[in-house]
Amino acid sequence: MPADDLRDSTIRLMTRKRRIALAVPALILVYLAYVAVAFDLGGLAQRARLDNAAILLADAVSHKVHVTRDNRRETLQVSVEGSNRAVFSESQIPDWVQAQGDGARIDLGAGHVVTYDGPRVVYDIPDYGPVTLDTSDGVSVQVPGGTLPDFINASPTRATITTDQGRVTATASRTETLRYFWGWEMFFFDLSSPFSGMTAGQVLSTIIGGAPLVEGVSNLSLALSEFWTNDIWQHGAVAWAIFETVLMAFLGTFGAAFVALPLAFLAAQNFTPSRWLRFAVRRVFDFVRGVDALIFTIILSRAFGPGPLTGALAILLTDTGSFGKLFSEALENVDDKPIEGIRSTGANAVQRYRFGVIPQVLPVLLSQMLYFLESNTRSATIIGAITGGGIGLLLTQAIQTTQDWEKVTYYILLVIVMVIAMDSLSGWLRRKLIRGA
Amino acid sequence: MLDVRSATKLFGQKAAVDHVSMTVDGPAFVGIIGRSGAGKSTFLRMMNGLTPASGGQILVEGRDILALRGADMRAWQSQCAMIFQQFNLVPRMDVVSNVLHGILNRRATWQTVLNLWPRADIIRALEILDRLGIAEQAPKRAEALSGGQQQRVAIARALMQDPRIILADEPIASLDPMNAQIVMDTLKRINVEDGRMVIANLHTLDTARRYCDRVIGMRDGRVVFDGVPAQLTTGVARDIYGADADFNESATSTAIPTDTSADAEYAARMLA
Amino acid sequence: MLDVRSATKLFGQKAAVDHVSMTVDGPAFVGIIGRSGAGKSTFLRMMNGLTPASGGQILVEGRDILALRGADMRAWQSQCAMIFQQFNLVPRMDVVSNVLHGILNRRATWQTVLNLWPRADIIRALEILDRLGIAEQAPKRAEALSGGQQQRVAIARALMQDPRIILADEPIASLDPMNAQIVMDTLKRINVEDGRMVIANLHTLDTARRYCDRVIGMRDGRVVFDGVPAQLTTGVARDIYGADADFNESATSTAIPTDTSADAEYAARMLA
Amino acid sequence: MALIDIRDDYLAQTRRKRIYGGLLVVIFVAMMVSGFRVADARNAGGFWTGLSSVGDFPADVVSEAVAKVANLPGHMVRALPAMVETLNIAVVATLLGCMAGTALAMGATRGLARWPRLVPLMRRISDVFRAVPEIVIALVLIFILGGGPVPAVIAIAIHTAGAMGKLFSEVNENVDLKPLDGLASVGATWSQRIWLGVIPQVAPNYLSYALLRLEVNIRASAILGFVGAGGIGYELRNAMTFGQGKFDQAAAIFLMLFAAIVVVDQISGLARNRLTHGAPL
Amino acid sequence: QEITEFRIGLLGGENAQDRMASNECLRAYAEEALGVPVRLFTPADYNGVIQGLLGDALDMAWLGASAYAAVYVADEDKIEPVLVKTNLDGSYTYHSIGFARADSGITSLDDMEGKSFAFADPNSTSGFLIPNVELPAEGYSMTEGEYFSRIGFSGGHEQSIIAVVNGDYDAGVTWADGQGAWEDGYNSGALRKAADSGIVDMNDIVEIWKSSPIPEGPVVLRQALPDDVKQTMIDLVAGLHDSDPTCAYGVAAGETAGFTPVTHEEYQTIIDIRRAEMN
Ligand SMILES: Nc1ncnc2c1ncn2[C@@H]1O[C@H](COP(=O)(O)OP(=O)(O)OP(=O)(O)O)[C@@H](O)[C@H]1O
Ligand SMILES: Nc1ncnc2c1ncn2[C@@H]1O[C@H](COP(=O)(O)OP(=O)(O)OP(=O)(O)O)[C@@H](O)[C@H]1O
Ligand SMILES: [Mg+2]
Ligand SMILES: [Mg+2]
Repeated sequence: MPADDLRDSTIRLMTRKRRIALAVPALILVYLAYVAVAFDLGGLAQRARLDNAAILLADAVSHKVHVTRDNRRETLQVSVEGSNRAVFSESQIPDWVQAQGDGARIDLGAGHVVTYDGPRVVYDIPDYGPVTLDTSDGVSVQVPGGTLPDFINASPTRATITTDQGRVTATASRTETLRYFWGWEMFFFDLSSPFSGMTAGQVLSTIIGGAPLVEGVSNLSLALSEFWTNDIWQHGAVAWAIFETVLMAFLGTFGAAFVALPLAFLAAQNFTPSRWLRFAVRRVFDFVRGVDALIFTIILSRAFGPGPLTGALAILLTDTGSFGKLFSEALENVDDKPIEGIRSTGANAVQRYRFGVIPQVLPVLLSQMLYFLESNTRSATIIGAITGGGIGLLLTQAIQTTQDWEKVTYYILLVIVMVIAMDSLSGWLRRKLIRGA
Repeated sequence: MLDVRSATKLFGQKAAVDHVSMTVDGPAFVGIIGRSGAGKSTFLRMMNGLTPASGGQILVEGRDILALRGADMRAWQSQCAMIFQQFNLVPRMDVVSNVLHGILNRRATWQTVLNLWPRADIIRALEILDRLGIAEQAPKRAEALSGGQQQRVAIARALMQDPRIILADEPIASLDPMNAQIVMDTLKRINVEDGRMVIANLHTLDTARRYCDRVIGMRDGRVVFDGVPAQLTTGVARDIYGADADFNESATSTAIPTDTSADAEYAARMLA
Repeated sequence: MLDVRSATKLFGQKAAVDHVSMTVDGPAFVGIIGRSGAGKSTFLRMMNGLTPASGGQILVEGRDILALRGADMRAWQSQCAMIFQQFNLVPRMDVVSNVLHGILNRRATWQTVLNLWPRADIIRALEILDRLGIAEQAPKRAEALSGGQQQRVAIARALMQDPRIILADEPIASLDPMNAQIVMDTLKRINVEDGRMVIANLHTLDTARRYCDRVIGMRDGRVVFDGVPAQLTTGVARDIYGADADFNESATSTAIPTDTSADAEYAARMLA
Repeated sequence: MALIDIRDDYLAQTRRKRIYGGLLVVIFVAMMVSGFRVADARNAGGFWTGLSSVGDFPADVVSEAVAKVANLPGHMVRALPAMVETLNIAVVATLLGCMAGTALAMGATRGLARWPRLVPLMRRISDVFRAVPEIVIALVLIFILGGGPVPAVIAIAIHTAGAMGKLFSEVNENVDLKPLDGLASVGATWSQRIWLGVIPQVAPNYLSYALLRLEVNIRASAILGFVGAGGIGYELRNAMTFGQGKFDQAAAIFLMLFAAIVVVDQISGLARNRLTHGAPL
Repeated sequence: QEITEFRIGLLGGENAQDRMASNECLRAYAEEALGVPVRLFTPADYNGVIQGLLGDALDMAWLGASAYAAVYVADEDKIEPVLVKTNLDGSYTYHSIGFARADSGITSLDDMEGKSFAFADPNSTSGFLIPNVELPAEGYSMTEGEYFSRIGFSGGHEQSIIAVVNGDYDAGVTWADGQGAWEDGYNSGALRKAADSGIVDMNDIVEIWKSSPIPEGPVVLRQALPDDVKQTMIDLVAGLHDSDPTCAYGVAAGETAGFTPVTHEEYQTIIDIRRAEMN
């Protein structure tokens, strides 16, 4: 039997450990519970609009075509997503929309048919029967059973029928039918393009063997330029936006490195004997780091206006603080021996820094810069959303207007690809430069 | 040629080098011995100008080099090469560049900063490396070399300076016996063939006895012995090192034992 | 009790353990010897279930433990303790906790994860530590202990498992002779007093001779010797180790030399 | 090899290095200069004309704040709940993100993963989580969940999980596997092996990274406030955007936010120093 | 003096790409008329345009009345209002509209006691400045907790509509011309855009308040511009409706009868109100 006091002290130790082991998760749980109350999680569950999530998901992978009748002017228009810039011309109207007299017959598939007949709209729903909306005086609704089912939202001035196949909305001024389709519409070519409406195979064969669609321009370059200037997706503008974002990160990161390097010497103990100077420089670093690029963006947009330069300068200022701190730490860790070796040959100060210090710190600095390059690409996206530049602006505004979720999806994918690409690039450069330097 | 007059270095109250005086006429191989903290390194660093002196003079051909400042001091340093225990090379640069650093003082700053060395300089550096038997290593990075090779690069850098005096601060302290011998042989060859003065701090008596023309013993910053190796008896050594009767010379020896047959046998068995 | 039938482990094309068969009836102390790469560790790891087998059977009281999976395998592991050359303790945790890890399999996961050990378990762990003479170390972190002490903690963990079989993979290879002896004595005591089977990989012949009831020699994954220590002549050993006539047993010995006066003298001189 | 060959080789190598090095420098400088010029051209205001007025905005803010200095304490007190909310967002997001990051890291480290085949998948998940800017997740979630702190927490937590997943798995790669073998030999389950064998080894590093992340996340949560996710960023944006007339309020909020960042910076710096210099756990 | 380029700032309300696209024709016309490169900028919010004007980074913009006041308050000599958009009936006013969810049972501000209320942007005239003055005048205190339980900024007009429909806020304010039918979201304004795009079904929301008429924001030019440049741009924009109605529709973001001249005096009231808002 071990001595009693030894046993007791060990058991006490284990009890203490047990208490810690229980207390830490308990504390975390208590904190999380407090936050759940403070953030009103219960209320959130009620407020959450999962139907919005459904809209978002559906819209991200599909598009809708609007068939709109202006009830005052009595005109019919078929357009993608209701956009003025994607209106089907007479010859392009898809065959599920057929004009008949003062109206149209719209086939929504699966037996669902909507008929426009002057101010009257009839929606023939299989297994339910025809629903008639009359817009000649307010909006009146007639349904087979007499009682309104819950997929019809009606008031004296407006009615909406929502089914799995589409949606019909009628007011006194206009009637609109929506049909949903999978995929991103007109991603490659817009309606005004000569390639519009072709299948992938047709486009390919036109490019390879077809007669020139436009005199004097090869079909390939025509296809490329039509794609680039696509009115709906604006690939050219998006590419510029991505470029601007990367540019902000690039200029900001390396510009900051240039500014920070000399200042870092002033903050490093082994290069600056004056405590006060060091202290001052360090506090400056802390300050610019703490202010954050966001605030700088706002401050600088007064002087430089909106645009990528403002974003780049904001990143530059913040990172000067971060780099200053990191570089001065790297400088404080340099080995004095090579410096002394260089000094013993009669080298002057410039030469001592060049050969004694730079070769030692360069790999460290370079690797830090490249790390920042990647994370700044992400910051630049956010800054762009605030100063007005780059992919960040396009993305946030597309989200905030809550309409073009397919574009939002497109931009998000582009941002992810861009950040991952910058990450791989910086990783690759790090391996190349630092091994071979 | 070299005339040290009462050279002194104080660190605070403490005299690391305390009124050291000596004269060396020709290109001798001078060894300085003494226990740790005796002031050997400080004395060499004063001579090279790495540590400013507190007093005294060191006259080289009549000029007091302790009084030099700025560009003059750097010019002196370029004629007085220094070799360090830890080699003090630039580890990430290649061997030739490290050797070329010996003439930093004689080339324009902008030229050196951009690494634009004249072809003739590069060729001379390679010749020096060849003379020291490490020309093959020329394109490698210094950090990729073994300790002995690195020390030879450091010697090459010293030779590149074309110095009149070579100072060596425990040049073989971090080397194994094999490499230590190569490095000391090299230093001796330079001393004899080129007629350059070598002053080396040494931490083992037998090395001093074997290679030096003259040995100086230091203790607590003062010169306590100055003579030829033959005068360096065990009794004198005890005085220098402040050791008592237990003092056993072989404990400090780094010489390669002449009879290594036992080891070889063992190694062969292990490798079998 | 233990019946190994043609147990085999392939790594790629290479058979690390190659159709090994043997039977052990009672709680014997079995030593396995063989040179590096012979497959000793792999065999023990197969028995413990750390390395899945490629073929064959290992029957323990009629049950093929190589066929066990998941929870059954873990239940078997809890009855078959393993001791490692590098102790394999959790270095940042205290000794008692490390010993308690022996019964991880018998307590609920959430309980062990939250460190909620029943008082009775803690007392038993302390008793085991006391039996091995290291109760004082109980509250210390494992990493703060010497190698010999850590190995005894590992043995305590094994005893905590209350195993029928203890496997020990070169338990003394990283210990100095003094500690090696203590650890081997402990294992022997457990074998004799508690009647637990011990199978130990050993890398020195004299240890095997001194402690084992039975010695198994492995070479290239196969059993090339199986007998009592007395049968283990130098010739046999040469076969096992594949060594030629130069083979010198003492080169592998870790026994504590009886006459240590020469060393003591040397040490005294050094410390002076 | 004869000296002459070595010489030629070396000279050729030097030439090559000079050309490559020179080229690299020229390309880099050209990219910087042309990049700057493009950015300048695409900006509304020019760099050189704007340079002189860089101080205008801060001067406006400072002069108004100084003129109404008596208002500042009141503004600060009023913004205090928002400040607390921002801190809570950062702390909760760091907590949740680090937990998820730990799980990702355990699944993404070869030798530790429960399902070794999923290692590449786990890594890709970390990469994607890391790549999406918080603001994007937050805005999408605001659409679904409505404005407030929760979208911000989720957005920051997701990004943190990705970042920590990578950092933690780098820490895991250096873990000593011997204790794990030891635990496996007694029949421990995977979770017991990880919790008792890995976590004690990596905890100091994890904690140090988590503290560093907390600093970053406080800023991130302030930024998200700017786009409607609540907290101090929202207050700051409203005051700052209104401009002249509410600059005193903007200054007060900014000072408070800045002070909070500095304080957390200092505390976590101290804590990390203690961790890396091996205080016991 | 000469200008080397001309920069137009576009206010939010649509996503950046669409803003660029709808104003591209104006850019092309301006380039032709001025003979220098003309560029469009789309800052993320009102403040971006305000800062751009204050910092001389933008030469022209179409501001809200309150945003104009913000610039004027910061620097009286920076910009001048030149034109204003007129509605189809020739007026150039619009309204701030208070709205709530139909199923909430709220039909007027009297039902809003203890409920939450959303403004748009601090620089918005209809989304903040006017209701913030008129509601207290009608007896509904704008101090948080007195009448409304919570008062906040959603960030913009779209966000306000979404926030109310989502239930983040019980009611909000946004802008509309007040002409045409409620079920269409009026003829123009944020409600119309939201209804057209399907964000909201007008049956699901009700109007609970309408402000007195608010003057439409001015098209402003930088004062320091050369007179001939100013005149060219004024002529161009004023004549846009006649020369290219489609372009005018895009630039004006809806049906319009064109742009007519306006002077600073029209906005004096708004400026006074804004001054009163300052701490
Ligand atoms: N920079 C310094 N500041 C203060 N004291 C110093 C400094 N450099 C050396 N000293 C002191 O001066 C004395 C002489 O040191 P020095 O390095 O010259 O001795 P040494 O003979 O070279 O010894 P070692 O064999 O250890 O290199 C020592 O007491 C040392 O502590
Ligand atoms: N995980 C593995 N993957 C591939 N080969 C392995 C693995 N583990 C062991 N081996 C190989 O199997 C053979 C037997 O190894 P084992 O470790 O069992 O030998 P050992 O007798 O224990 O040797 P030692 O004395 O060095 O520990 C060796 O050739 C080894 O290289
Ligand atoms: Mg020394
Ligand atoms: Mg082994």
